[in-house]
Amino acid sequence: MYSEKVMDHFQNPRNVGEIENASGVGTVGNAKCGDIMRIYLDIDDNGVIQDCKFKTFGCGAAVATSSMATELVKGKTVQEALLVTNKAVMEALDGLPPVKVHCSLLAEEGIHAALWDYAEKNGIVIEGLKKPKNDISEGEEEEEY
Amino acid sequence: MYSEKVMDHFQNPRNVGEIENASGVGTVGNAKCGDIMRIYLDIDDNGVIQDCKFKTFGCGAAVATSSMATELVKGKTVQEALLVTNKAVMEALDGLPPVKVHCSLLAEEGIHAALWDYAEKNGIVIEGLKKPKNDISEGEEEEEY
Amino acid sequence: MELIYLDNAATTRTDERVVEAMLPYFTQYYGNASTIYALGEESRKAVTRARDIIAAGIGAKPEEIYFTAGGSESDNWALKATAEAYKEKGKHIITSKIEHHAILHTCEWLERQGFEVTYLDVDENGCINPADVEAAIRPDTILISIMFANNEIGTIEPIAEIGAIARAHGVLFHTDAVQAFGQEPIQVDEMNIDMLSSSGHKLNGPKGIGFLYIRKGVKIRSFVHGGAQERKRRAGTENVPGIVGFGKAAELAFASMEERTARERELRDYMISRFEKEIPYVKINGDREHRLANNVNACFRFVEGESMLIMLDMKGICASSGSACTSGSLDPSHVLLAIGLPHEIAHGSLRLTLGADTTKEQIDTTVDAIKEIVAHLRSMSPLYED
Amino acid sequence: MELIYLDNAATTRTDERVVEAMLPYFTQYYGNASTIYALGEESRKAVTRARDIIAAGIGAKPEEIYFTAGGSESDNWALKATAEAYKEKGKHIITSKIEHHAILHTCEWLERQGFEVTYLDVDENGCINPADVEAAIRPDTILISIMFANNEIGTIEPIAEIGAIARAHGVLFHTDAVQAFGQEPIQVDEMNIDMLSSSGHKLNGPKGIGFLYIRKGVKIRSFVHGGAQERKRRAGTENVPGIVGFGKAAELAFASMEERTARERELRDYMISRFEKEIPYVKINGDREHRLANNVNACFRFVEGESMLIMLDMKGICASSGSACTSGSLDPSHVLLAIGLPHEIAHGSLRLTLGADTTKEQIDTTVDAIKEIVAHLRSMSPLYED
Ligand SMILES: Cc1ncc(COP(=O)(O)O)c(C=O)c1O
Ligand SMILES: Cc1ncc(COP(=O)(O)O)c(C=O)c1O
Ligand code: FES
Ligand code: FES
Repeated sequence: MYSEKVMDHFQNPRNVGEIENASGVGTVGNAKCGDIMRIYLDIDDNGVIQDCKFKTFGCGAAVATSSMATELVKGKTVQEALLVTNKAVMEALDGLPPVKVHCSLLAEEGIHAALWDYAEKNGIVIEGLKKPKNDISEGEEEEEY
Repeated sequence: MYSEKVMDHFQNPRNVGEIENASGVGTVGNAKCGDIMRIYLDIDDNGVIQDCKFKTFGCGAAVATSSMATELVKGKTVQEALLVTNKAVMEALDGLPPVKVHCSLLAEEGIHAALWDYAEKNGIVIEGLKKPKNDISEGEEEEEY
Repeated sequence: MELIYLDNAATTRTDERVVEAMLPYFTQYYGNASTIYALGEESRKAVTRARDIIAAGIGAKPEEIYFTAGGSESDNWALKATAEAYKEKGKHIITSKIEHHAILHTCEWLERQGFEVTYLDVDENGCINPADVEAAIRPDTILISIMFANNEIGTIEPIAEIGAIARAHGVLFHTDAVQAFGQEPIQVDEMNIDMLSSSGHKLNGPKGIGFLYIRKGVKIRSFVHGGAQERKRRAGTENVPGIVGFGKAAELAFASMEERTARERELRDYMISRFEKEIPYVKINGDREHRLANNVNACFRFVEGESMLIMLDMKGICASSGSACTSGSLDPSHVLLAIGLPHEIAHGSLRLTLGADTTKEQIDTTVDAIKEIVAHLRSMSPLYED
Repeated sequence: MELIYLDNAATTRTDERVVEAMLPYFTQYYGNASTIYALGEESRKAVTRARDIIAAGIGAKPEEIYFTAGGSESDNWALKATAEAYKEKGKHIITSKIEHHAILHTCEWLERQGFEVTYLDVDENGCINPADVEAAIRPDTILISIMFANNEIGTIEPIAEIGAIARAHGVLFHTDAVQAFGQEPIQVDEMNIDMLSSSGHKLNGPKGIGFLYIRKGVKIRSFVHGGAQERKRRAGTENVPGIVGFGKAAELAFASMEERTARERELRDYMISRFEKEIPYVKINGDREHRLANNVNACFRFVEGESMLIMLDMKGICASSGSACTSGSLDPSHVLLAIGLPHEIAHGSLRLTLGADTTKEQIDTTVDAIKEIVAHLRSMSPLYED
């Protein structure tokens, strides 16, 4: 059900781990599916993301999107990192099954949460960054059948 | 679905035909299934059934029970013929499938109708013989499902 | 004794190629299609393939095809779920008097639940008049269900016209295409069909598998509730071998349709013409032009259907009858009564439905046998005087 | 790579002998079982044989067995038809929180139709307390539906006790025995079971076939309306190959039950003991004594089920999980939540269900693999700190 790219990033996840004294740390979860992702960012004085690591408790897609998202933001500026949307992550992974789209949101929100933490710690405002939700499942609705 | 005996009487029906100037003729039908049976009796002065013939428009069971019923009443007295019930006919045929039980009623009623005709023609009363119904399906009911 | 199988409307022989296609899914790729591992993926892919073939065959999208256990379930589902989902809009349903019992008995059930059903009359050939459909539409009409082709007398209904009327009035349109799928060209968009029922075993596929096409946008409720299979709309572990077999059968049926039905049509008309020429008191039932390529239905007066069937069977010929005696119930075919036949004539009906393998020799053998049987049975019929 | 199939609760490999038994009914004896000719008689006889085998296996009469398309249909039928037939008596139904979705979603549907459903709690092992059942009975209770054995955690419920209570109170008792049929001894009379659901593919039979046992005397309505099949109670052309295969599978399952389950039980307990000895933070779910012989269910804290499944699959091991990520919906297993597990622990569950062919070597390979996988996933889990 997963693409080869997803399976590759699941089997050999890039950037697993923690960053001590990270510039920003973000933890997000989806209360409904129960998955949790933590993103660590090391951001230099020019606002460039020097390193990025993650820990994830979640499904295959959650692991793969964490891995891909961390790859995508590395070397980018904070502003550029904001453009790493869940769609971008999914595209980079050659797509996800429909039921797994929400997992990629976890990655996007994880990055945002870490950036938000970084901004708060440094007293700055990142243009276009909204306060991330702790629980990305809010607002989802099941249809009747 | 039919026993060998039924198949035999269906394939080689005994006593098919008509009797001219019969002592009694009875025609009965089942309005629901649409089948019709006509029985001819030739009864001698001692009240013994010398000959019996039938014509049937009906299913395999109707033909076989007609055939068997005519066989069974031949040589019997009128009183004995009354004992040729549909159960007796079925037994003689080694049974009928449950949905086909009503067909054997047609044979029983056919004999009764011919006997009734005989009695009326001769102004006599046959003990135990009730006026036969023209339509044996009366009173049947379908259950809800 | 060679078997002459002329009851293809009842069920068909499963094609060897269909069985071949199914076999691996019993013992090799036996995984549950809803699982995540590679074994399950094989099942899922096979199901997707079958769905794609079937969807393409009627111009539908794959996600509009929902597999069921057969035509009866599809019919039940279409009617009951529509009734449930649209009851706020209204409680009136239009159907015809010649539908299969899977439709009629479901309608009767819906009547017991407070719905109102109009059963349209048909003409003496079993044709439904589209104008009658239009005239029956009321503001509270939520569904029109008219069969694509009749299973007894073979009449093909004016589905495109009825579809256009339904669409114009904003009423959903379901068609029971159990006899037509794979036998007649069907295009759900052109014909404005919103739901369509089909059953695998009618086209040399396996028994116990069917589908319901449901147009995207139709509010649909589940009929079988439970697991998340079939986009959460039809619960139950996917019958993978059945689905695969149905897909294969559909593929074969679509590929051969034109040629096969042309052959059948010729044999059908040959059989009918021999009946009419050689047997007195015969009546051909069903429309002579708008007719399934493989259907012959005839009444032989003064004789009864079951007796004919048994005698044909003794000669190795399989056929069916609308006679009361052959149905579980005692009533003769409601279809034959609906086209105006009196009880005793309906009673002497024979249905002969050809298949891809039927030969001219078989038709000749069958007609000869019927001639003989009819003569014999007439000689013992109290209704017949010559 | 050898495939290690440990998902026999999801579905099973169809036994070769079952396929063998089915094959003639596709291409040789393909007749419709409701027809009158000899070809149909072959089908009818085969159906009768299968029905006899199945009935004998649970101490029922053959005419109390109604074939369906599977466990889900049987469950839907039992509940919806009872509700319809007995709604005059009352509108209250008792079931449990750990039933299969085929029961639970049907109950939710019934609630939308105005019925009231009591969902009984279970203890931490998934056991239902018969006293709770009795306490829940009201004057308007028409049905108790409690599964024979749970499909996720393997707990076997006190069916005989519940049956006795139901009988004493004059309430109908249905049990979903999809996991238990052929695996545990069942006697409908002794256990006072009025209705029972089963599905062929859970016991090395084919997919898409099941049955509902309905005790004589129970007022039963049809669920699938239409033709007169199954004593007019379940319409649809009989799935003869499916029924034959189910009959054969039941025959084999009954003949091997004692020996087979003894073997499975031993392997099961061996696997559990290795888990408990060798992997930290493991929790075995389900009752340790009243448990299906082939079910192992364990939670490995700090890791998530789907990830485990994918890694197991890469090693050729098929298993399943109650993780949200593997179900169509996002909610983790309702069964694991009902036995009191918090979300994140339920999330790391694995279900391993053995079959007749499972070997000790396979169990060892699997446990070794799980040890490795759990360690790896824990190392990348934000929840795990060692
Ligand atoms: C306990 C239980 N009930 C019902 C079902 C449904 O059976 P099926 O999927 O064959 O319809 C299953 C299996 O999926 C089950 O394990
Ligand atoms: C027109 C029509 N509808 C529905 C059905 C029911 O299909 P099944 O018996 O496969 O459920 C049939 C055949 O029996 C049919 O001919
Ligand atoms: S006499 Fe009518 S069905 Fe047999
Ligand atoms: S992250 Fe929850 S299902 Fe993928």
